[in-house]
Order: sequence, then structure tokens, then C-alpha cells
Amino acid sequence: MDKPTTLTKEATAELRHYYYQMLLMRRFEERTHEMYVKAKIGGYCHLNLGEEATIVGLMAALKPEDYIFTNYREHGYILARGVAPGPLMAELFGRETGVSGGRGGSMHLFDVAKGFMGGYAIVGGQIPLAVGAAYALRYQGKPGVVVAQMGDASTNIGAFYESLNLAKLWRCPVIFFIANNGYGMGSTIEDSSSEPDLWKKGASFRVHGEQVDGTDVLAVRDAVRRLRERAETEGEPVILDVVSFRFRGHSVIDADRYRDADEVRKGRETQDPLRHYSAWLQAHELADEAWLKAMVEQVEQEMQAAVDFANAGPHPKIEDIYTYMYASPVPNIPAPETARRLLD
Amino acid sequence: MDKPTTLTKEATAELRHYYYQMLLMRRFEERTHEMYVKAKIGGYCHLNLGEEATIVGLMAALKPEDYIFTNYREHGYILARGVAPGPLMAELFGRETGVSGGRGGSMHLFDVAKGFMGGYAIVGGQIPLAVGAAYALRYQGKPGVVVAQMGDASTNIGAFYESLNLAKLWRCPVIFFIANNGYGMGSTIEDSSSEPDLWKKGASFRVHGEQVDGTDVLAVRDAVRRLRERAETEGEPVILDVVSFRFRGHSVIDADRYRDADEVRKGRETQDPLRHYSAWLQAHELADEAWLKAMVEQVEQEMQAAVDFANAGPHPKIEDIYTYMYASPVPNIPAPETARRLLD
Amino acid sequence: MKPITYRQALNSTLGEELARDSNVLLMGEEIGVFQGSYRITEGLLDRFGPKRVVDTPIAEEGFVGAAIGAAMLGLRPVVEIMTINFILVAIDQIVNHASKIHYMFGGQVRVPLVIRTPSGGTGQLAATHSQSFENWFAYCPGLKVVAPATPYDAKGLLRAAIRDDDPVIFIESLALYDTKGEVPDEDYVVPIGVAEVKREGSDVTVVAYSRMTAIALQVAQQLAQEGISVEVVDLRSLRPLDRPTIIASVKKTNRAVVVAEDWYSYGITAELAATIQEEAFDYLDAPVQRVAGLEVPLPYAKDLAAVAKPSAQSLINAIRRIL
Amino acid sequence: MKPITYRQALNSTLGEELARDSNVLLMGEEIGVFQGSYRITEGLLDRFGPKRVVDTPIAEEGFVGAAIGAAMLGLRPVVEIMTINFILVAIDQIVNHASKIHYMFGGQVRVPLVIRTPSGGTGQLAATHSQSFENWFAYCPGLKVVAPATPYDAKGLLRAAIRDDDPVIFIESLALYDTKGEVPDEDYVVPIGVAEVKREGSDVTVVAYSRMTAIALQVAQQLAQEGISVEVVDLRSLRPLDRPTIIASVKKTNRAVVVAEDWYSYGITAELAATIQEEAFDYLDAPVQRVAGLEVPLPYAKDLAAVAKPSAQSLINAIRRIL
Ligand SMILES: Cc1ncc(C[n+]2csc(CCOP(=O)(O)OP(=O)(O)O)c2C)c(N)n1
Ligand SMILES: Cc1ncc(C[n+]2csc(CCOP(=O)(O)OP(=O)(O)O)c2C)c(N)n1
Ligand SMILES: [Mg+2]
Ligand SMILES: [Mg+2]
Repeated sequence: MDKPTTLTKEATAELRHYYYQMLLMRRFEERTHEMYVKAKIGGYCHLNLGEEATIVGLMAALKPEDYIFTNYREHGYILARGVAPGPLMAELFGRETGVSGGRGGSMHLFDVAKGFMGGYAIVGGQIPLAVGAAYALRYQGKPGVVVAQMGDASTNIGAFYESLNLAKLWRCPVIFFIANNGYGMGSTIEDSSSEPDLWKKGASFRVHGEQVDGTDVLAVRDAVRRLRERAETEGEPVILDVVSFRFRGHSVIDADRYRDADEVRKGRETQDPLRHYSAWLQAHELADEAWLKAMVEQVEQEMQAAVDFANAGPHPKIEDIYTYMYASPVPNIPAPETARRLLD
Repeated sequence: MDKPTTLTKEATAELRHYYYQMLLMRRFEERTHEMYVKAKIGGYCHLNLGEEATIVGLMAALKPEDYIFTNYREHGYILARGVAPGPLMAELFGRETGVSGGRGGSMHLFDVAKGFMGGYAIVGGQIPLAVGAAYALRYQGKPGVVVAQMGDASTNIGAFYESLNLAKLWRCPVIFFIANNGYGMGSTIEDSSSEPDLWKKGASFRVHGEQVDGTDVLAVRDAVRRLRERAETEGEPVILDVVSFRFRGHSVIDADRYRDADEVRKGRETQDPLRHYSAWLQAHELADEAWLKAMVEQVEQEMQAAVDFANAGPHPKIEDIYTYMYASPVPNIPAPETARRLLD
Repeated sequence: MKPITYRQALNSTLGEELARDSNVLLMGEEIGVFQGSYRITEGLLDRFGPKRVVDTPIAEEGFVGAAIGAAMLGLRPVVEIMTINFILVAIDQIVNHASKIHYMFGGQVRVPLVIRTPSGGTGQLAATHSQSFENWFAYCPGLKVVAPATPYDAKGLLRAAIRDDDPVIFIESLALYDTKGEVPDEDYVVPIGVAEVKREGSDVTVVAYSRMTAIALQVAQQLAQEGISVEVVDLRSLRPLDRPTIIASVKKTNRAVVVAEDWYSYGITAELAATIQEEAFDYLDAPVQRVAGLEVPLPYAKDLAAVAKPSAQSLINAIRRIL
Repeated sequence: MKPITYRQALNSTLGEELARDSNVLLMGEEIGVFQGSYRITEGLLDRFGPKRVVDTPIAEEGFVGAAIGAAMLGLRPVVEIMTINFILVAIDQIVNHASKIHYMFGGQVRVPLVIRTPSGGTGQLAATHSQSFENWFAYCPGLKVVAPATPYDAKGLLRAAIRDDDPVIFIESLALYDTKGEVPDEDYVVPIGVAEVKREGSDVTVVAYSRMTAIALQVAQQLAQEGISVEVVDLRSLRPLDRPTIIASVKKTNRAVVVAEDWYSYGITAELAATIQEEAFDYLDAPVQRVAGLEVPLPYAKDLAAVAKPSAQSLINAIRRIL
């Protein structure tokens, strides 16, 4: 991270805001973990701990007209995109007030108003969707780019490669954003990719790729800005390999036994995006201990408010189980036997 | 094609044999076309016209311990691998004496004794099978390599890329053999591959690739020999992009209207593997007009014998419809109603 | 009204819908320059250009997924899958995404997508090119599945499908493409989810769809000459299944034969028979008869292929068994 | 005999078969270093090494295809698909290749392959992680499909599957992994294609498999206290389907309820109801009742998820309806 020269008030506020967002994410995920242990949350639940700079950097560079498709490890993405923690936590609690009406849960968050087009839980499945969305933007003559976020281990599935080809052939403005946390469950990158330099995986498709330090929020932001611009103006898809360190197990129920405890401790220490960035802010006199402390308090309050909001939300009603089933109504749905079940 | 220096009798015979094989293939496909028009053959039927050198060159370099998996355009492959034209034609006729007992037809030829492990008709589907076969060879500590043959347009499907990764990771001796005839049905390579230099498609996987003139039987043979050796000894998978010209439509029922008539005429003239090779043989005094004529006659007789053999073969019996259904018998197959149908 | 082929009905509908709504676009392999493997899209590239008639590489999972993503942003893609056999490489996108996106995300976006594909087996296309998987899609909540038997229904259902805001699997049949029927000029739709009694009768109900409806009508005509009165219910939609129409017919005839060309066990006819016994149990004078494909990978050899698929004769035999 | 869990039954069987036959190998994601997502393969990498316990990249189509190719050369791969939801990306290989290779090529090679995968939904795993697709596989000739409900059957069927020369889809259930049952030490197999009457009764037959068998047995015990005698037929195999055992039971009890946790229409229960009405029509005192999942992408919210899946109560209600 380069030293900022004289900064406007807005620029300072923005730089501080990144820290706030990263802290919000950190605490959100920690609270999520707590809530899972308390059985407020069920299903599979994957945290973004360690990926805060990756995500905040990305979102800082995107514009409102952009769209984002992610995998199932997406709490932080929707949060950094500007969705309030309350409806997000409510979704994890399975409430009607959640971002997906309680239907989706942790792996299936959505906010159409923010262009956040969903978390998807079939590895690689979201990637072709993003290409199609980008095709639609071009078709409609609209500005914007589409982010296809995925994990490192997901770059081994066919859908990724088919998508690279389509995006390049059709000149779709897609950023293939690899949230590279070094692991796919218990597998390292070398275990699963014959080309472990993931940014080179566009080579078979004439798709340009770059790598960036995913623990450095400004580096991520700047890389995305540059590549976003090119994608938008030239219809050039691109791969961005954003490297960070996964702080915990694959999901909250993973005890992370296959990783060396020392390695994990070291990783958390040396690759903590918040620690880096708070040091940087302080070094450049953009923040001081007091401000950092105030942030902690503010975020703490927001978190409590989010949990309260989630707790207060109503559970979806049983009789609403068929709501959202079809967008265009048709006769003979549901089958009579299954309709009867609800009355049993 | 380089000029051969002094040749042994065997070497001469071998060089002549390639011509014989190419001619056999040429005539086999032409007769197949006739038989299709006569409704002796049904279903989809794809010919190897124009690919004779591609195929004979490949088979000349392979060893008996090697295995081959192909797509549906495979008559020539099984022929050049040493299967007699009679059982091959019998398969196209749907007879019990066919190479797949009449069950498979043109797209599903097989000869386990020759290591010809099948023609497959789902684009790209055969490729992972070949990787697995190569894994099995290594597992069993056996010599040999496995050829995964595919068409140019098939290099856009996910299974191909997943296979490149697996083959490289697991160090499987696989030759990814692209029978590049310039078209996938009506699509050119540029239409469908963002990287039109197909031999470069291993770049994302650290898989080496090369291109070779698929109308030059000796060039193909030499390239395969070299790459086969490396694959076998070093477990290095490789892509070989073998370029030829498709003489006719995609399948016998394709009128080929999307191609310019001139382009096709020119292609057939300038890229005819038989014409090239007969000229080369004559130029090097390895064959003369008389020999070439004799070959035509010999092949003609063999073709007639093949058609006669096919015609004489019995049709599979209705009551044998469940034969081959399961390798390990189990009770309660077939369902009673379907069993009754045969008696109706 | 003029008789046109099923192919013409599809082709003209695609053209009309492309002209009507600029958000409609076609995607698929060989649908443009090649004019469509079965010429359903003939002439459309010339009329509408490559932005709206998109030739794709052989990458079904990729382009079906892309079509879903495009639909989420408001386009109305009509995808051709060359034959239903190739849909397996894209089925994850259809079942795990298209069918779920509206519901799973709480109704925030719609997926107005049509996937057209011919199903079934004819002409010795052998094991990997003769399959029927419409039962798989009919099983999936969130999808709609239609399978017209006539040019009239093909046109009306294709219009309905393209104008519908949900993903619709549109099942065609190679064997029907050249069949003819009357099609009016006006802009009608055939509603999704509604079966039709294509022929009234009193002795037995035959429930069918797509190509088997054509065979059932043929059989009904033949048996009429022997004084057997067959009612033919053409499902037209497999999901939703129009149970009331089926049940009303069976309550009238008291006998039912259900027919489909897919495999016997766990196929479409299983649901039909189960539904009928469930809702018309007291009206049935005989067990519902199922006529379906033999349970083998379809052999290439002509005679074996012929016997493996249900025929008019096998339908007649089933009818006779319960009369 | 000692009670062990379903998980231990699977784990020990894999270990025994790896030890017994050097051609047996395991493939799948996270089965080695990670010890298996659900710990079914725990300890096996250490014992047998990476050549025999192969951790794969996330490339299901690739490695399932590779397993088929390896089987064609004589290996006996046992593949784990983490959950059945992810099998869709590999289904082309299973249906277009594994199921057809023996038949389509005239019996020249065998495909001794087992694909193990848990099916069904528990624990709020939501729409894309709670599905059942065993009906799709049961539909396909050339495959065998088994779904054990107890540790005893899990062990016996897994042995049978590994030793069988055809591709076998081996359906497990997350909800059963921790259930216990007696398993003998000797080397027995449970034959593929044979159902078992797990509890005798005289008033009504309940046909079930996998997790629903456990629920059916529970319900039978509960209803026995009210004097209702329930016979429970555990299918164990879905393909081939043991129709004779089902029919014999229904002919005895004259009433049947069929239950599965998949979606209602076109699911497993459709085939069961169709089969029963077909072969035991004259013995039925009431229509066969189907109990199955509601037709929605499984919602995440707890209450909705609970009601969407069939429960003991819904089974009891169905039984009462026809008594
Ligand atoms: C097609 C498919 N296969 C397997 C899984 C199970 N699975 C879920 S996440 C995951 C690991 C993905 O790792 P990576 O892409 O690196 O993302 P991360 O979890 O590290 O963010 C696996 C194997 C799945 N969801 N979909
Ligand atoms: C998955 C799949 N999609 C589509 C098809 C239909 N199809 C059969 S051959 C073919 C073209 C393949 O071209 P290429 O790979 O160049 O081989 P060629 O026919 O030229 O030998 C297509 C699209 C198929 N068989 N499988
Ligand atoms: Mg990762
Ligand atoms: Mg080609």
C-alpha cells in the first residue's frame, strides 16, 4: 500500500469506511458463528473471516450498475455491497424479514436492488449465470460489469472453463474473481489444480489474468478498478486471483483438523487484513486508537441491533409455503395430495 | 514428408501398407455412404473422408498395449486398428455379427481385443473415460498409453478441461488427440473457440501441445510416436492437434449447404491425404501406377466381401433383447409388464 | 386456417415472438448458420442477426447457465438443446438454478426461459440418442414442462412458454416435425397446465402426450371400426399435470391405459397410473394399464429398436386386455 | 454381533473390501486428507495410501468419467459424491456411459463401479442441498440402485455392490449415519434386487426405503399400541424393484401406503403405487396412499423445511385414512 499524499476529506472518510466495513464483516461473522452454536442458524454456514480486504476492496471498486454472483461463502459480499446487517442476520435465522424471505439461508442470499444476484451452492454453478448477465447488459446496451466470484478450488470444474470461452467469444464484461483462500475444504491448491497459479487459468482462452494480495484492501480495490474499466469499455473478460488466508475451517462445523495448528496461527497473525489496515491507517495518521475503539463500539451496537432485528422477525408461515413457487400462475398446482398435507 | 533413404523391405512394406489402409478407409466410407442411401444403414453416420492420414498415422504409432477412446466419427479408427471391414460393416447394418453385436451402430463401435474402447456420441464424454483408463494402466503397473480422440469443436466442453487437469495432476499417459477437420457441424473453429490454436488449449493446465498436418500420414505417425513415448515414460499427457479437411457434410444426411462449394472443392483437391501420399510414394519409387491400381482392385474386392459379410449376418433376435443387460444377474429384471410385451 | 407442419408452427412462432418482443433471443448449437439441426430455426439468423440468434459452442452447461443469467436480467432466452440426450451435461443449471431461483431467493427475480428440445427415439439413433427424460423435469418443482402433439398446440404452447415468466421445458419430437395440422392465423395461446380431450369416447381412456398422442388417435380411429370407443386425453403439459381432466375422463369410461415412450419403471406412466388409482379408485373396473418402453439402452438394430418402443399394436393389446 | 453405526458399517466395509481386492479403489472429494465430509472414509488414506484412496479435484464429471474408464480396464472404483445434489454435473457420465457400456457394446466390457452418495434433506440444508434423485437413476436400465436403511443392510449391500460387475448407485442418508444396529462379523452380502419385510403386520402395508424405513418402523411400533398392525416392506433396492415382495404383502393386508421423501409427482412413490394397483388391483380395499415431499425447492426456514418433508405424522395420517 502506497502512502497517500494529501487527501480530501471525502477520500479520508472513504479510507476509514473500508476499515469500518471490514470490521463490520469480521464481527458479523464472529456473531454468526456464535448464533450457529446457539442453534439460531442451521444448515451449512461458511464464513469470510480472513477475506475482509478481498471483499471490501472489490466492492469499493464496483459501481451501482454492476452485478455480482457469488458462491455460498457470501455474507461479507452482500454486507459490503450495502445490505444492512439486520436483514442479513434475519436470513440466517430463517425469518420472513431476511434478504431472501428466509427461504434461502446462509448459502442463498440475494438483493436485487443492490445487484447482488445471489449466493449459489453448487460449485462453479454461478459462473455461467454471470456470463449470461453480462451478455444481457451488452444486449441491452447498458453500462456495467458482472462479477463472477468463486473459490480457488472451484476453478477445477468444467463450468468455469466453458464460461471463460463464452465470455471471451461474446466479449462479455465479466470479472472472474477468485477468492483464493488457499483451500477447498481440506485440499490445497496444488492438490487440485495442475496450474496452481490460478490467474494463469485464462491462458487456454486468451483471457488475461492477474494476481493481487487479498489481504490488502487498497491493492484489491485498485486492481478491480483497472480491470473493471477495461472489461466495461472493451468487453474484455478477466481473471483476478485474490489471495488471502482462511482463518477457520471450511464451514462452522469443520474442526479444521487437517491443517497444522501452527500454520493456522501464523496465517491469522501475518495475514490479518484488519491488523494490516489498521496499522496502515495509523501509520498514515488517518486513524488513531480512539477512532478504532469507537468503531469497535459502533459495530458492536450494530451487531446487537442486527441480532435483535433478526430475532424479532416472524417465521415464514406454513401456509405460505407455495408463495414464490411460480411467477406466472398456472392451474393444477399444487397436486391435491400435497395440498391436503398442509391441512393434516 | 522427408525423403526416405535406403529402406529395408519391411520398411517399404510398411510405408505401402499405410497407403493401403488409407485407401481401405476411403473406400469403406464411400461404400458406407452408398449403403446408407440404400437404407442398409440407419441412425446417424459420420464419415472419416479426408481424415485418412490423421487416423492411419495415429494407428501406425500406437502399440498393441495402447487403448483408444473416440467420438462417433470412428469407422476409420477401428479399421486402421486392425478390425476387419466385414464385422465393421455388419455393425453398421445392425447385425449380430457386427463388432458390437448390432447393438451399437455407427456411433458405438467397440473391439476389446484391439484395445478399441468405443465410439461415444455425447460430445466430449469419452475424454474422462480415457483418463480413467490411463489411471488404471498406471495403477496396474502396465505399459501403454491411452488415446482420447475428439473433434475440434469438442474442445469447448467442460469435460475436456476437467480431463486435462486430472490427467496432468495424476500423471496419466493420455494423448488428447484432436481430429481437427475444421468444423463442428456448421461452425468454424473461430466461431466456437476463443483460442483457435487448439494445441494451445493445454496452457491452463501445464499440458504440452503440438500441431501437426493431418493430411500427412508420416508426420502424424512421427509426432504420435514421439509424444507417445514421453507420455508412457514420463506420465506426461499431451495435446496433439491434427489438422485436416472435412470432405463432406457433418454426417451423411447433412447437405453441407453452409460451406462454399468452391472452398469445399479446393479443400478436397489440395488436402487429399491419399493424393499426397500416392504422389510421395511414386516420387520415392516406393509405388508405381500398377501397384496403385492393384491396390484399388484388392480394396474393391475386400469391400464387396465386407458388404456380403454384413448382408449375410443374422439380425439380433427379439428374444435376445435383454441379453447383455447386466453383467451380474439379479432377480426381478425385467419388470413383468415389459416382459409380457415381448409375448404380445 | 391452413395446414402447416409442426416444424413450421415452431419456426413461425419463434419468428413472430422475436419480432414481437425485443427481449426474446434464441441460443443454441447450430441454430444460425447451419439453420438448426432439424431446421426449426431456419431463416431466423438472416432476419434477426447474430445478437438475437446466437450460435453457441458445444458447451451446454455454459450456455444454458448463461441463458438463465440473461433471463434474470430481463431477457427472454429460448434455448435449443439439439436433442434431450445432450441436456444431461446442462441439467445441473436447469434443476439447481433455473427451477429454484424465483422461490429460493424469495421471489426477487424471475427466470423467463424456454428450453426447447426433441425427446424420444426414432430412426435407429441408438442408446445415447433415443432417450426420454421429460419425467425428470416434470419431477422438479419450479419448472413447467409441456409436450405438444400437434402443430396447433406446438404454436400455442410455444407462445405461452415464451410469454411465461418461469422456466419452461418444451418437449418436441423428431417424429412429429413433419406432421401437419390446422393452425389459425390469430394470436392464440394454449395455456400451460391444461390437458385436452382430443377425442371423446366411452369405453376406455387413453392418456398420452407428444408422439404417443398421435398414435393413440390413430388407434382410437382403428378401434372405432370395431365398435370400441376410445377417449384420448392429450396431456400437453406434464408439469403441472392436469389431474382433473384425466380423472374426469376415467370416471366416465371406468378404464384407463396410459402410454409414453420412456422407460417403463419410474417413467411418466407411473405417475399417471398412480394418480388415476388415487383419485378414481372407486370408478376403475380394471387396473390402469401402462404401455411404455422396454427397459434397455435402445439397441441400434432395427427390429430390437422397434420392439423396445411402444407401438400402436402394444397400445391396442393393452386396451383389449381390460375391455 | 455388536451394535455399530451405519457410518461404521460403511467405513469398515470399505476398509475390508480395499484389503480383500487390490482392484478396489476409492475416489472422491475430500475422502482422504479431510477424512470424508461425513467421515465415511475416515482412516482409509492412512491405511491404503493415495493410489487407492484418491482425493479428487472438484470436477465430478471428470472423475466419475475417469472411474468408469478405470472400471472398463478392470479396476473396481468406489466413488463418493459428497451429496446427491452434486451428482447432476456428473449425471451424463453415469447415464450416457456407465449404464450403457455393457449393453451397447454387446457385452464386451463390464463397468464394476459403485457410486456412493447421501440423498435427502435434513438440518435446513435448503433447496440445493436437500434433494432426492434416486428415482432418476432407478429409471435407467443398466444401473442398479440400492438404498439401505440399517447398518446391517448398509454393510451387506455395499459388499454386494462392490463385488457386482455392474454400475451400482448406492444411496445413503445423512440422517442415518449415526443410527445403530447389529452387524455380524462374518462375510455376508445382502442381495441386490431383493426387498425385505422388516416387520410383519396384517392391517396395512407400508412400503419404504432408507430413512423412511426407519420412520415407518417407528410408526408401526406406535400404531401397534393402538392395535393397528402395520407390515413394513423395506425396498432396499430401487432398481431392480422387488415387485413380488411388495405385491405379496399387499395381497395379505389389502391396503398400502407408500412413502418416500422425494417430491410427490413423478417420484418413487408413483412407481410403487402404479405397480401395486397393477398387480394387486383385486386385493386392494382402498387406493394406495402416497406420502412424499411437498413440491417446492426445500426452503431454509425451519418450519417450512419440516412441513415440506414427510414425517411420522404424515405417514400415520395416511394410514388412518384407509383403515
Ligand atoms: C459441484 C459441487 N461439488 C462439491 C461441492 C461441495 N463443496 C462445497 S464447497 C467445496 C469447496 C470449495 O472450495 P473453494 O472453491 O476454494 O471455496 P471456499 O469454500 O474455499 O470459499 C466443496 C467441495 C459442491 N457444493 N458442489
Ligand atoms: C453434448 C453434446 N452436444 C451436442 C451434440 C451434437 N453434436 C454431435 S457432433 C457435433 C459437432 C462436433 O464437432 P467436432 O468435435 O469438430 O467433431 P467432428 O464431427 O467434426 O468430427 C455436435 C454439436 C452431442 N452429440 N453432444
Ligand atoms: Mg478456497
Ligand atoms: Mg470437427
